[in-house]
Amino acid sequence: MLFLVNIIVAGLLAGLMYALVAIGFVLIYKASGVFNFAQGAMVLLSALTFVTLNEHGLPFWLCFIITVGVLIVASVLIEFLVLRPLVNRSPDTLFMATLGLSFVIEGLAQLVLGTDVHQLDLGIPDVPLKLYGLQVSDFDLFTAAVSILLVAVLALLFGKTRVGISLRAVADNTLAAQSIGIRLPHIWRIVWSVAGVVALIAGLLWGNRQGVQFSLSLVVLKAMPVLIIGGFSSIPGAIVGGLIVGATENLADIYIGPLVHGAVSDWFAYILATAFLLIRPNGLFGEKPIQRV
Amino acid sequence: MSQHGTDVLTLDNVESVYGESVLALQGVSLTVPRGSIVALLGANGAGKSTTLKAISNLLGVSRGRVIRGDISWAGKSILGLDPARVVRQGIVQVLEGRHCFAHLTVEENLASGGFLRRPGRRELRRDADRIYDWFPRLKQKRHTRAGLLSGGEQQMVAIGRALMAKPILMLLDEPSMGLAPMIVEEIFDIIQQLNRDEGVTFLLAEQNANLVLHYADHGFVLENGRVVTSGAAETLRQSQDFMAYYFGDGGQAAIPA
Amino acid sequence: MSASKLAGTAHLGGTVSQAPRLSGRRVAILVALILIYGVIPIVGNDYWLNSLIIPTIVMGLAGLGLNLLMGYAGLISLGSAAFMATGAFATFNLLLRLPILPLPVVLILAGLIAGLGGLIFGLPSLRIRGFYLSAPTLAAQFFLTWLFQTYHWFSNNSMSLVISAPRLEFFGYDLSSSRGRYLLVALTAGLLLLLAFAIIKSRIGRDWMAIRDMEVAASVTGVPIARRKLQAYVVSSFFLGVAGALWAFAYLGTADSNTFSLDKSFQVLFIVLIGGSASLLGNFVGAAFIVLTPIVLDILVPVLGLDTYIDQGSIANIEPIIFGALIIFLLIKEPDGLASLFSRTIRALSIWPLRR
Amino acid sequence: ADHANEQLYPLFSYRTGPYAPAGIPQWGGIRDYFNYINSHGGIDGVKVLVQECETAYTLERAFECYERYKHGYQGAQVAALFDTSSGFDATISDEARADKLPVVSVAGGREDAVDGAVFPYQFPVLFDYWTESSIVINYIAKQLGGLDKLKGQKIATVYHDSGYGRDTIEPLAILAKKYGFIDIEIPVPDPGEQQQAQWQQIKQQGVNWVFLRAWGVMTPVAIKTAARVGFPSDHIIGDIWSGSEEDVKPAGSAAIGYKAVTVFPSGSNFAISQTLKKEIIDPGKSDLRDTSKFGSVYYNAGLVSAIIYSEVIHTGHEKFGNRPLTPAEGQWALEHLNITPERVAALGATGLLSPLKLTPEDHEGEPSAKIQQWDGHHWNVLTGWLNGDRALFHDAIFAKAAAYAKQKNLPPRPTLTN
Amino acid sequence: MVRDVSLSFLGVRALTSLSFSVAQGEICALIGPNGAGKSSLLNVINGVYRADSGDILIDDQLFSHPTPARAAKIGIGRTFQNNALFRRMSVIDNVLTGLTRQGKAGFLELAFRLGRYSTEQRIERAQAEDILAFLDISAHRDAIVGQLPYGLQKRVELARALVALPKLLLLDEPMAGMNKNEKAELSQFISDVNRQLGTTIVLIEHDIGVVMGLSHHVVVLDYGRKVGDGTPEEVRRNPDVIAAYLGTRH
Ligand SMILES: Nc1ncnc2c1ncn2[C@@H]1O[C@H](COP(=O)(O)OP(=O)(O)OP(=O)(O)O)[C@@H](O)[C@H]1O
Ligand SMILES: Nc1ncnc2c1ncn2[C@@H]1O[C@H](COP(=O)(O)OP(=O)(O)OP(=O)(O)O)[C@@H](O)[C@H]1O
Ligand SMILES: [Mg+2]
Ligand SMILES: [Mg+2]
Repeated sequence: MLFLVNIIVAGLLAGLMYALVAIGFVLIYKASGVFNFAQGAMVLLSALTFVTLNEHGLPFWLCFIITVGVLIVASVLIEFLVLRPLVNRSPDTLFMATLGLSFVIEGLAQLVLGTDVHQLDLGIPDVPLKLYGLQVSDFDLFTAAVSILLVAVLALLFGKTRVGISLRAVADNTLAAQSIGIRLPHIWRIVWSVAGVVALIAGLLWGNRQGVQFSLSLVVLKAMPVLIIGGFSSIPGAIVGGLIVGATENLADIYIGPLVHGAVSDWFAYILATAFLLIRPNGLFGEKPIQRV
Repeated sequence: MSQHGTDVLTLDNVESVYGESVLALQGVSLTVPRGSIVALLGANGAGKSTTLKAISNLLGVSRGRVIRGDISWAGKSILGLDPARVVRQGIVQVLEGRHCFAHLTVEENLASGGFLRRPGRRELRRDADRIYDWFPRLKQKRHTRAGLLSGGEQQMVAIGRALMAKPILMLLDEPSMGLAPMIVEEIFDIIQQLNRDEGVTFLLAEQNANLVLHYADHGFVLENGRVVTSGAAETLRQSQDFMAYYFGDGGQAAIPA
Repeated sequence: MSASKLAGTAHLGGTVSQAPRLSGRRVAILVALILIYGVIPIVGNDYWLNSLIIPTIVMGLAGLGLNLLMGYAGLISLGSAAFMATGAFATFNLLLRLPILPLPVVLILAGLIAGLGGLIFGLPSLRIRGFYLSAPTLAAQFFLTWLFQTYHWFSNNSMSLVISAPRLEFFGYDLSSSRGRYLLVALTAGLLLLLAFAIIKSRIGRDWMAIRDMEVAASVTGVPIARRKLQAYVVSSFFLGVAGALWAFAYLGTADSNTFSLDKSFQVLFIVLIGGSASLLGNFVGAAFIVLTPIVLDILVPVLGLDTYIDQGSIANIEPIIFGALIIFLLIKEPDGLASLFSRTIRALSIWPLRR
Repeated sequence: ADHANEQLYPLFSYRTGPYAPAGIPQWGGIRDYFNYINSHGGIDGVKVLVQECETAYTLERAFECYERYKHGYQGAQVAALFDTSSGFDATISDEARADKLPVVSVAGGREDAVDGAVFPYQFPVLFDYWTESSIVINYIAKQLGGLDKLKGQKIATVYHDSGYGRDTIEPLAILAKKYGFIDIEIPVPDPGEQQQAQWQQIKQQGVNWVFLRAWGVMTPVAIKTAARVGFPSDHIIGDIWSGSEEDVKPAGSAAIGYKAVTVFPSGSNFAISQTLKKEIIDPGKSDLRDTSKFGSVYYNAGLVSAIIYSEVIHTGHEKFGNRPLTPAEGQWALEHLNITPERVAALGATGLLSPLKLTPEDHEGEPSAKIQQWDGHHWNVLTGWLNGDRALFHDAIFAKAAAYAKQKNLPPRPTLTN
Repeated sequence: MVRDVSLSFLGVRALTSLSFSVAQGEICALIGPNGAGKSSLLNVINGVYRADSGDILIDDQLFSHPTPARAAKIGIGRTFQNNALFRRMSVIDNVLTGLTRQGKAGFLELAFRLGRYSTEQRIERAQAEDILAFLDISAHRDAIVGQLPYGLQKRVELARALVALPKLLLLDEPMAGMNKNEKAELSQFISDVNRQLGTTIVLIEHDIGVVMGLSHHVVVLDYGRKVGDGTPEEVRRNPDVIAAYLGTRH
């Protein structure tokens, strides 16, 4: 019984880690209706920058600030070189552009910062506290707190505020948004920068777990089903989706895996996500598309 | 006509293309004096919408662009200016065909129109109330998402949203489309009122020639991307030939009575 | 279907149907046919055929498969490679277990089996729309490749789970030389291209595009939505399945489920978007871009003598940067994909001799 | 044909992507060694031309590289192709057979290819995963105090869920049957960034030892997760691809005490390493951008490949004369390769390279490996060269080769005279 | 034809117990202020919306569980207020899509150009060309609809609805964005269709002049209820209608 509880708890905690990556996607989706494939590359870029600076002996906070600076510069460049020339193009095209972007970012990150594997130690103990036999560590609690804080802050920032409304307006109808003077470049720079910071946070926490290396950019694949279940446009949805995916995936690996001679978590989350969509075609919290005739 | 100083908006021999091949405007020149109401007339495909979008620089969306000529506003060229910049200069367009933010509520739609001026909460509310006064129908629907509204209601939202920006020059593309006669009247009353009381300038593309010439000071008639006739509204209205040729049998009977 | 029929109906990309045109186009097509089936097999050497031309054609065919689904019917798929894998594994097992079947029959059957897979994973599309469709298609991607990897029956219990081409012959004619494989690939692609033309020019293609452009209006107009969507999945997966079989056996010679990983699905997607969505020949142009760009970049470096200035590691990382930047550049400059660039060029060329 | 007097070594590298950290030091080792050899006039006077071809660890690009270099490069011939990913040698098997080009995979090829009669052109030299299983089990037995102590022990294999990872399922089943330990198989899906469930299961089942067959990011995550659930790191024995510096460093202090099998022991105290340090590294002629990688597991893996190629060429020279070898001559040389302990010593590679003797029938040589342990900064070798119980698997492996020959309808190879 | 239909969205009533009938072969105009429920009513009739209660009768037969597909099958054609064209397709392809449900040829026949393919293809083309000529848009046959001016798009949409010769044609503001001349032309055309083909037409239009000239029968909605029903003349004099819709000035 305790074992089962532990598996579920571990899954939930893992799910929060997925959610951290997923939130970055949600932000950009909300602002442009685009699935940003480059988010994984952003996670890699930010963690690599941070670690490299840290290895040069800079203090933690300074590394953080400089990395955020780098991400903001990157956002400005992306807006100027990629998004602006592609304004008003179909989401497919933009999705494609983000794929191209991910090549560029990954290449650049490796070119400048190297392909080495780095250790990243945030100094938070990752040893279980053994609370009532539960396998929960300080690090887990920290992750959970960060995720919840992040969701709260972002929900406030992008909720009913001016930025929030402008953001959704842009995603809804760029032409109309332009016609009333919303500055698309401005909005995009803000959103990409915030998404960059989210990527940094995700990168640090994941990097602490698995080391900072290229594979960080692959966590995207884990974020996909989370996003789908939560709904592409909902920040709280990312958290709920993360929890669902994390918990069920672990259970599936342990209880279904042995029946089929293999690890099932590769595909399990996607089948689950499909099942969810059959019931709620726009995810748990996603916005319904509106099309009146 | 082009007396210096009073001119606010001038288009000088503007040519524009879509997708590098369709020549939609072939040298359009026109002038919109400050404080006037100017009508842009013409059959389907004449280039009315293209002209308006060229001014607000929203052609890029449909892969069109201005290839020749100049557009200036208060003496300065606004050609190729970022659309948001154009709006900042006080030029706001209501697009043809009800472009609302479908997922935003009516209230949010209206609010978004006002953002540009960075008003306080209070002011925003007051401005919104003014719109609700003009279009009571919207007040009932203020928390409904705009995408679910009826066609006419959406048109009201689009116009209301543009009004929230308190433009100096308003470009209206077929404002009466899909609106009930009563509301059409209301809209033209608003236009007249804003023009008279606040000096707002209007450039209207409109199919209902009789109606618009009733309110306008001046009219330009487009055909195949060229200005073929222009003149004082009154003169155009009197010209039976012109009315009959472009807009059917013409005459006063066109306004339902 | 004869070549002359193709000449009458073919057009390059775009959705505009054009009336039969000046004979310049027919001449162009004839020249292309001679080139593809006559000249290339004779002059192409092993390297060109094996590593450049064959993969380009096969990936073009895969792009074609996805384009029918995505470009025409507007249904997004990130799982194309799964159906390619299905085709490859089906071909392998059919050839192995039913030795009496001739190769063309096997390829068709394998395509149909992939089509069946498409049908199953396409069912959710009746309820799910837009980018959310990535869920079932990714499920297909991960589930099917997992299936082929986990159950060793699919790879006939081979070590390392690799399947390899059992026999490539066509009525006694051995196709395993690079020339033979080229002809197999080029012929298959040619026939399937004709089929695709016929489909998209018919009511089916129109209905697909109608669904893509506006589903509600399509249903009001009387388009049988569910049936057409599923047909799109089946047809698309059929093409992908055949492409997968060719990829495995006419190109690589062997395959395992890693050959058809998510990366391959993305490549196919690239091809569609770079080549031009809703364009048939564009897929082959897109495939050429995807297949050749990395190689060209790799070959160019020593040719330009860059390797004396930059170390190998940097070169390896500069390549994806250039590749990514090229993609973005193309998206900005050629919104309709390379196909439109291509057809413009062709048009320019075909009127050029008449001009003077 | 301006390189006609040189011997080609086509290097199918991957310097970008998730596996680049494992690749780059290897390419450094290879290039540095040939650089050193060439600066001394080459192998018996024949210089080695290294041509690099980036594969990004994808099959298609490796395949294109193969096509590009199989007939040599500007006159330089290739005597044997050293492949750099285990997927590739399976893919290229038929092609290489048709092209009569020998393909060498150092410590990572398909087991059944040891049968030279069925696979004349494939050389999975030095090591295989079946033997590895046996070495690991033997080592555990030694820790316990004898093979008989294995009975009832719970030994879990945590493996990367792929063809590579599953390779040990069969031999472990055979071993478990023989020694009576309980064989628990736990798959981890690629890439393996999340293993909490698997390790909790291990803890819950009271597993005594873990054999970790990971790849890439899966290794550090496994080590860290083991520490989280409180599984002792010195009871985990990693596979040869889970035993490099890159694998343990990200795991930080959790990795102290962790052990791994190695065919390429790390260190820079081997005689050859010292020479290289003096002649290549210190003068700044190394291919390594980061020379701290010198002497790492992967760097030494590169060295081992380069040394073997040089010895193949050298062997060929003895029969065919001191000139570049053709693929056919390369095959002959491979099948007659004999790197004796004395020769290893002469090469300055004692302790780095185990002696290697190949024959037309046996394309692997006696597989052997060492066990090493991580102390937080370095790998320390705990044992000498260990040999597994190869005889135990002989029949099973050769039966596989025979089955392959049957499926492919391969004619039996004419008996080799020599 | 419409009996006791009610419709609500999240508690907001769009239609309240609405009943009226349209005789076979007549042109019935629906008018009313914006948001009165006119478009919603059309949506209920052809199954885009599901009514909360009430029935639709077609030819005195209960049209149960309407869905867009079934509506299309029994011969209800429709145009939309916000153009609902297939924007990336050519004009002719849009119109041909209107014929899609007529086709009998199966998938294989179409894919391999066998059997009924060529006859059907020929007939379809001819029908589509006829309708294009009829509506005077033949010149734009191969243009991409999304690039046409608004007014022409409306005509294409009408052509698509008409090409299959529906029994009942629902037109939602077909003349919005046209000038007087064009409206007159289209009115003529609609009345021709009605007279020559006997098509029953329900039409939403805000131009009272057009409504007067064209329709046999006018139904007025306000807030989802019927506030007027009768001949054009009756309706126009109805004080409720004037207050709610036409405005006092007229
Ligand atoms: N996106 C586009 N791509 C190509 N051509 C276009 C596009 N939009 C408009 N055009 C062409 O430009 C010309 C002018 O169109 P415009 O929309 O300005 O006409 P309009 O006067 O506003 O007509 P309407 O009264 O129907 O709105 C037309 O010939 C039209 O075909
Ligand atoms: N899907 C929906 N969800 C919510 N409300 C809806 C929906 N469809 C229609 N409504 C509401 O029902 C009312 C009637 O809308 P409808 O579109 O039928 O009006 P209409 O009479 O066609 O008006 P107009 O003349 O402006 O087109 C509107 O207030 C609208 O907001
Ligand atoms: Mg217009
Ligand atoms: Mg309506």
